Amino acid sequence: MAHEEPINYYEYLRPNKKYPNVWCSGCGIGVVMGSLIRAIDRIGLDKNDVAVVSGIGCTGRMPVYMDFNTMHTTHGRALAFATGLKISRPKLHVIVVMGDGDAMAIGGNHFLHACRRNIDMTAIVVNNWIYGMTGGQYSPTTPLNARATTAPYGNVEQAMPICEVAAAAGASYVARTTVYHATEMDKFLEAAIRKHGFSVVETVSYCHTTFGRLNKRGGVVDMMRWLKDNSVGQIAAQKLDEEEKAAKIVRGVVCDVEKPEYLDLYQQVIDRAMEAK
Amino acid sequence: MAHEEPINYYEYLRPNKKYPNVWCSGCGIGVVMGSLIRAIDRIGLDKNDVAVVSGIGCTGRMPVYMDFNTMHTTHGRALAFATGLKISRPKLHVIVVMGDGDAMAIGGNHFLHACRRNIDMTAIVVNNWIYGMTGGQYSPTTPLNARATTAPYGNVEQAMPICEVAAAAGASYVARTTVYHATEMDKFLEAAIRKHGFSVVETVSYCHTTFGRLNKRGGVVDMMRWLKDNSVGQIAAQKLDEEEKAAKIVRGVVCDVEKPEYLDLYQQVIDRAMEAK
Amino acid sequence: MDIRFIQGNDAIAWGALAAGCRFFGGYPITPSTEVAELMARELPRHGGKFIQMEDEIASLAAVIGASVGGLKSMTATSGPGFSLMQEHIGYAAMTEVPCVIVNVQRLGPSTGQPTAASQGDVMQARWGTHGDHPIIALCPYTVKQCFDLTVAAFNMSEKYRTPVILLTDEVIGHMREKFEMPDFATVERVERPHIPVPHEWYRPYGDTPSDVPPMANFGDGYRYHITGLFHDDKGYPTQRLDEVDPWIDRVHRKIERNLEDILLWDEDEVEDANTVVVTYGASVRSARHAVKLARAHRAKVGLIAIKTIWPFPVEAVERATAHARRVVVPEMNLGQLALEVERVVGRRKVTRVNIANGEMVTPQMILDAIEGK
Amino acid sequence: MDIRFIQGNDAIAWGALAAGCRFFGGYPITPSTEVAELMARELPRHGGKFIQMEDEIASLAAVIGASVGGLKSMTATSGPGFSLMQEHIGYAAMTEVPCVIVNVQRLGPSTGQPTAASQGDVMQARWGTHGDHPIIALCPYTVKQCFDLTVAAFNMSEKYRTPVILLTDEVIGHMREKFEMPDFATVERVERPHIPVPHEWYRPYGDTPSDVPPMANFGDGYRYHITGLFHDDKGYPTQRLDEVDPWIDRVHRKIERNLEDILLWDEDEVEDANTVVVTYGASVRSARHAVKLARAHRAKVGLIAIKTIWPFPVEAVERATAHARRVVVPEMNLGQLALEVERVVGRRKVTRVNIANGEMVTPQMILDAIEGK
Amino acid sequence: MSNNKSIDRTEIRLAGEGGQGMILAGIILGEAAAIYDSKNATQTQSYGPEARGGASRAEVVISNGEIDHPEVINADALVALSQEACDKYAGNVRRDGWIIVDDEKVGRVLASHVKIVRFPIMRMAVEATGKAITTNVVALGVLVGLTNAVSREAIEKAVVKRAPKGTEEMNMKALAAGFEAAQDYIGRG
Amino acid sequence: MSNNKSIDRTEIRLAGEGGQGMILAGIILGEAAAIYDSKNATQTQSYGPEARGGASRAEVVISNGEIDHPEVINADALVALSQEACDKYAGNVRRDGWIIVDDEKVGRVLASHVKIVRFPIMRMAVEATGKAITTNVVALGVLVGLTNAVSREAIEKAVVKRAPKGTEEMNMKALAAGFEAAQDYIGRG
Amino acid sequence: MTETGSAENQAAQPVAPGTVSETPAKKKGPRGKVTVFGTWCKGCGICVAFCPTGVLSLDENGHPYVEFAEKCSACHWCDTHCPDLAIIVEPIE
Amino acid sequence: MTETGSAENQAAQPVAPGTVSETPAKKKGPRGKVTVFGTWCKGCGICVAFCPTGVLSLDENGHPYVEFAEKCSACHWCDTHCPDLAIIVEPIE
Ligand SMILES: Cc1ncc(C[n+]2csc(CCOP(=O)(O)OP(=O)(O)O)c2C)c(N)n1
Ligand SMILES: Cc1ncc(C[n+]2csc(CCOP(=O)(O)OP(=O)(O)O)c2C)c(N)n1
Ligand code: SF4
Ligand code: SF4
Ligand code: SF4
Ligand code: SF4
Repeated sequence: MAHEEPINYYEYLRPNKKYPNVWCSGCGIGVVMGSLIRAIDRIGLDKNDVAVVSGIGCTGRMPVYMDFNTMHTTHGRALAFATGLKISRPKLHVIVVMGDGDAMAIGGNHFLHACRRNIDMTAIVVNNWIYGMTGGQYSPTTPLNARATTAPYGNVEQAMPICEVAAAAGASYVARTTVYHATEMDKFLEAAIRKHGFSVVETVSYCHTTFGRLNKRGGVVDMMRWLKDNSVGQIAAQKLDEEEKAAKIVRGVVCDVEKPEYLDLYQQVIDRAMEAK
Repeated sequence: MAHEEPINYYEYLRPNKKYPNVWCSGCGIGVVMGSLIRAIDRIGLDKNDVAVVSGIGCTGRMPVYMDFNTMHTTHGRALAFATGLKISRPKLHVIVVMGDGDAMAIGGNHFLHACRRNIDMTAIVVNNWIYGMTGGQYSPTTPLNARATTAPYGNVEQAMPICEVAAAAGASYVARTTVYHATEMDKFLEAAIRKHGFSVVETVSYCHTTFGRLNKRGGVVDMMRWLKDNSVGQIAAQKLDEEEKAAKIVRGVVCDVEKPEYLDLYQQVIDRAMEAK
Repeated sequence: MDIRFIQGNDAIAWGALAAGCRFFGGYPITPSTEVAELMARELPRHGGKFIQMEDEIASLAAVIGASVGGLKSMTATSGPGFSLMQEHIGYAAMTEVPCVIVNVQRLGPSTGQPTAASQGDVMQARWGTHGDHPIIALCPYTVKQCFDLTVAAFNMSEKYRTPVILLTDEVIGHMREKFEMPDFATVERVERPHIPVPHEWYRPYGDTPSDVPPMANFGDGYRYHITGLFHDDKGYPTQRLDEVDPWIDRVHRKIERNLEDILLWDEDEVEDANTVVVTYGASVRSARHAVKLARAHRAKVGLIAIKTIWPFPVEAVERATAHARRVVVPEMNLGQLALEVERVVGRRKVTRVNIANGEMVTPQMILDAIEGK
Repeated sequence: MDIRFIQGNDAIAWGALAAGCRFFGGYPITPSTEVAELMARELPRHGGKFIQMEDEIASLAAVIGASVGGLKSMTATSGPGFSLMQEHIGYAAMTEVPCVIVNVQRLGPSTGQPTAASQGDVMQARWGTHGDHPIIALCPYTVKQCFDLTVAAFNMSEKYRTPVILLTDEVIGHMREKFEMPDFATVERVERPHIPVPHEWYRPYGDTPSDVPPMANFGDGYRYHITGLFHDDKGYPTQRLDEVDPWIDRVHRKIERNLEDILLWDEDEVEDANTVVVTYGASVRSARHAVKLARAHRAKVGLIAIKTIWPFPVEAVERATAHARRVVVPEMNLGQLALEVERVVGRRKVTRVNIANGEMVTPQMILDAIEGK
Repeated sequence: MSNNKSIDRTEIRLAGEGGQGMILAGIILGEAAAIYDSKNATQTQSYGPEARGGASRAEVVISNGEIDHPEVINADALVALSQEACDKYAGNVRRDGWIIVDDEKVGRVLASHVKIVRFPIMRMAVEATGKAITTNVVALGVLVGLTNAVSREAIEKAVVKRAPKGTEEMNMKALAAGFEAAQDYIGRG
Repeated sequence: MSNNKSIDRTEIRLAGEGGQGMILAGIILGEAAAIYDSKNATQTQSYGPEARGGASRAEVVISNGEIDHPEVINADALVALSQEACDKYAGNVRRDGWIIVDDEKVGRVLASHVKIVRFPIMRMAVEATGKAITTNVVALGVLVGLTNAVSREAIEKAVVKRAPKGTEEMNMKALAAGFEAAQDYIGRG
Repeated sequence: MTETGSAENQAAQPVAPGTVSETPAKKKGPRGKVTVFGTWCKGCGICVAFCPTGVLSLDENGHPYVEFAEKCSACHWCDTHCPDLAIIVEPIE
Repeated sequence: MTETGSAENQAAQPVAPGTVSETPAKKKGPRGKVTVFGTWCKGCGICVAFCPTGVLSLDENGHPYVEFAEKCSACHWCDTHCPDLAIIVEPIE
């Protein structure tokens, strides 16, 4: 999908921040940042009305570059901070970016409860199957048998299906794509931010510096190509048998439902309280 | 289902512990304890090979009465303690009992990861829709609009579907029943303990002292009856439309699959490590 | 006159409302639950919001987030929950986000005895999180002080952009006393200052003459960055020593130079005292009873009732005990604030009076210590 | 002779293996990660098991659980993770389950500076969890000590049924030194004692002459109860003062009566010293350098290098500084152990030397303090 | 020495089992003193594991001056509605103090030098109001009637204020029953 | 005074950017001294945000005696492979110490009273082995060749031991190239 | 919950079975013998409310007793549901 | 990650566009004008590897430059995927 007019990224980047960004050359996290900026630009949000909150990890470094209200919190807890922020300032569009470790290891519970409460925010999980920032330990999404510095003989833990858990826990909108599919990502992020309710976008990425090196997956270009070759859309996925499907990243919208949003419901509390006064 | 010969509960109860138990008269937690004892008795486990681990809450008081290896841990973390215990002593049958707050509020993350790792343990969640021990605050399973001391105008948070989340996160066996259906519970608990993998049994109970009082649900007998009248088996549930179904507790086995168990997989690590030595 | 007979926990909640608290994020735990329950009922009536989070870690996170969004925010907990909040107390100190954390102390360690009283978290309130950081902790000993010090906690928190801990205990939290509810309009409140510069000029962590840069709320047009990493005056991460050192200096200085405003304590008859009792919280009650009895027997005994326990009022204690031969420190723990007192007045002068089983120190125990028994 | 050039973190892992550690549960965090990584590689080769848990809370929980199951167990972390472990440190103390917690200190507060060194968690190691509890914390200043004190940590942990904290710092953790790997068979290990009574007679928290009741492992036929509530000698919850008080007394006594075994420190030339430097961890390195230089200039300077920082070696410090006019306490923080030193030797004698920006104290800073500059 | 009467204070302990309303009785007594008698009062309590619990106890201290130590040091009066409560606290009543027990619940009273008063308090409640839950209010009537810890007017106001809507009258009946019994006792004395 | 030579120590700082292998070079140097020369050595390091990072630095202290302070106080030699590293540390080299820079990376050297040695170190590595990753080993060759901080035998053994299997020869070539350049320089001097 | 002090002093083995059903020898008689342990039973009443054949009744103190022993069909509803393990049904051969 | 000290000193606005494609006026010419910002680009090479028409190449230092400007179809693959926002495609009318 071609852009109407080229987006001026610099309008969304902090003029007084040091550049280039902190990530390893070619890291997919930057692709997600670009996509997020495009999605916000397309919706046309006022920068003052956008808050980007992150946890700790390579992904967690994303907000600092963007000229919004930005908060780099603690490892795993971004959604809990964001929940307070959103409740306190409902007019803010709160977007939370997290790594897979951040969101699903230490942060798994806040993730569950944000989904359940269905509060109007968007969570972006950059899933690179490993802890990048700390140098390549296995994460809850590391594939079985993959190597990591703490899995020198191959990982024996099952991978967490981020989107499926989000949907089960009650998120309103859940979608998955990869950094190779950046325009699809633009679309999903736009839909997620527009969604009135809690939305989750899993953006499958890669960490060539740790996962790539430890698993002999080659460099940036190889890993990008792997994402292209090993992911399928939902329609294509339907044609695969279970085993084939399990080997692929299935891209697409996992769920998109209408349900009451937390702050809307809380308004009832306020109304009842005022009555009871 | 009638018993062949009456089970001798006292064989499984601690002879030097104070009695009667700590729970309010008629509390459903005691029903679950009885069922657990029957299940263990039926399987015929050696008491020395059984460990019962709990968190904090009224439910958390269960292990102390039972003559096994018992551990009353911290609020929400029982599964994490149990994981270490199981790995350290694989021959132990580790059974973890938790309240809904314990398991799904503060303990939600450990629950997720125990399911994902598929470690051979059994989790029993006594879901009474509220925090009993601390006097009736809302929990992640409190129904929408129900009253709690911290929801004086009615609860506005969506309830967490315990079994569905467990299944999505990767548990091998997941089932739900109620304390009214004690013999069904015996069966599910037996199957869960026998399962080689992580199993979850949600036992829907009631807390007449807090939830019952705050929501004018009557006493023990009324709440017991409510469970009878408002739950359906899975076959009956299929005949209901979505709305009707949503209003019912659907009892039955939510999932029962075969997948590699954590400690079995870890054996591969040991094998590879020995090779690499 | 609105006279009530209420417990300390309720007075804390009312004090918070009076101070302008409009967000409460918490997780229930005995013996602090009443604070949350009253807030759940009253906040929506006062235009505020209450949420029960999934645990205490999330509770303090939400409180910090809500404060960043512009609402004065609070949580309340007890021992186990307070331990879980430690990481975020450090985050609030690092990011200089105002918030109030109530700890109604119960008997520890661990689950301990949930319904029993204690003063076992005094040192934890100062040192519970990793790394050096400034903190303020206030400790009421009456129901009225529960109200007043909660207001003070919010005000100091805003004035100095720092987390403030209201460290009370099960005795005070559940004790009912006569309390005159003030008209909230008469309660002095510190509000977040207006930011006098446009967005481009705003420095969230700037080096201002007061050492407390004004805080902007998210959504008000000052798009800035908040991080728990060491940061420069714009809030961006830095490893430069010439940016790290000034930050460390400033955040400690902002407290130290305002000790006169921050330190609160009461003195009873210390002028001529050769024995001074130094204590805080519920133990003040026992101590004052003992001191009155001793004075009735013409013993020259004085009392310092510390209300700001952190920072510790070094000078006040030093001054009041300068002529004392004996300093008695009763606590419902095995000796925590006594360590500070010993440091200040010298170990040899101090007689500790401790109980750590959930009961109050009795006046008799203190009397015995005063009399050197 | 197996001579290696390894970093402190590696020596900790090897020390653990040598001490018989067979379970590691952890969550990665800079600058402690190498401990976990080495354990992940070596444990399965040594018949042990490694697991990466979902967070630090779960890590220490798993470690305690594994210890209850009979494996010597350890975790390793740094500031933020250490803050999260506080609740369970208290649980281990309350339930008297042996375990070792490594904290490789980095610069805080909060996320701070993950790769920078610090000694900012010294007070937290003592007071980070709620309620009064006994604790042992050891602090190495060489790579060899990383090994030896890890062994000591495990041994003390088993001997006294208590969590032991190995409190090191980024400098020592990442510093490489020459290290002679001992034959593990020669390493002294304390094993869990055999239980001399049958199940019915076993009292997991009994009042034994040693004050340390023997611990049974789950699965060995001693079916007992473990709880974080106050408990009687059978492990059952109790609120009876006649059961609570003895427990509190015993768990503190079991440490206090064994100070001779627990307290470790080194002394350099304190006999004639009129100035004594008291320090620990990485700062010992700077201090010893400074002391040698000062001695070369004929200054009468001594050094106490504390290895057991908690319990604090009060008597050793008292004795060594009895004749000193000045006591210099260098630390990579804003003054933490200095508080204890001040309490022991008197505030006026103490000169603090502090740096809290991630750098080491320099020998020059200490020299200046020695010389009263 | 610690409860030395150089300090003006009246100390009352109400003890029983959870569900008997002893804590609420303590609050009502405190409110009577603090709000309606314009004195000072403190009320403290102790109860079982986290939420509710069996043995429960309320302590009320009343004074014209400031109240420092808020707990009972040496009770002026003890109301004990269970044997356990009586056993535990009877020894802590001052010389010439009162021990009021439900004599259908409490057998032995291990105390001397005190005034021991036995009434079938729960039965009186059931007789007066038909409801056992008014036991605590009957006990308050007996207590105040005997000790004058607060004025009758004050305790009446306090009971009415705390009574759930519609139960005011019933509660006043219970209180009156207590007072009557007390007056009988004094008359007898 | 603090680096006073009353204490025997040789202090070497290796600084550059992440990926140039300066930390590994420090470890190899330390191993050479500690294991193969049987001296004492310490190696410390500093690097960027959590995992890896840009500016990276290793410090090695070598001594016949005990080494207390493990960091460089006043370097005997600095190897700087980036301008930033050179700017930051050049001022901290002792009188008559060495500053060794890659002269294709480093322009100005802000230091006096020191011996400044410029070689195209990375280019030498590529020329000697075809691989830029051996730059750090070339640098070690130059450093040891000039300063004799450790024996040649020791550094050779240490390099071989750390070299990934199959690259031993390549690394020895790189080391030799460094030594040669150093000898040339000394010859020239 | 009722962790009463008095309860603390009781032994685990339930003492003094309150009420035991007689075991008449009628052919069309009871299939089970129901025993209620008085010291453990808290009188919640669910056994009484849900016994399908109405064997149990509550006495004036709110405690269950076996009123119609002969009706017991040994369905075990009561002893699988008693939260206090205070009731036991033994089959009658 | 490469949070280098030197990078810290650079301004946010990317300076000195390294290589700009010429915009020839051929009718069947390029649809987009590609600009690579030299100071932001880290040379990861994905733009070069995945450009469907092969507009970009790597120079000897491993940095991309526009070799065949006329081939640009303005598909925007490169600028939607550059992790450093270091490349921009402007449509040519
Ligand atoms: C409480 C706490 N524990 C651990 C860490 C260390 N830590 C920092 S980032 C990280 C994980 C990074 O992985 P992920 O979240 O997947 O993000 P990525 O770096 O891969 O983007 C960890 C464990 C921390 N900062 N805080
Ligand atoms: C860290 C911590 N937070 C809070 C508490 C207080 N607490 C004790 S039990 C409980 C919840 C009980 O509810 P649930 O888990 O549903 O169990 P139930 O009592 O209903 O069986 C809470 C919040 C605690 N003990 N520890
Ligand atoms: S370490 Fe991995 S996740 Fe982090 S910036 Fe580098 S490539 Fe990206
Ligand atoms: S409070 Fe509720 S959950 Fe707890 S024992 Fe009573 S009825 Fe059961
Ligand atoms: S169910 Fe059990 S506790 Fe309840 S009344 Fe029957 S015997 Fe008693
Ligand atoms: S994708 Fe971006 S960073 Fe990578 S080579 Fe192309 S312009 Fe440079």
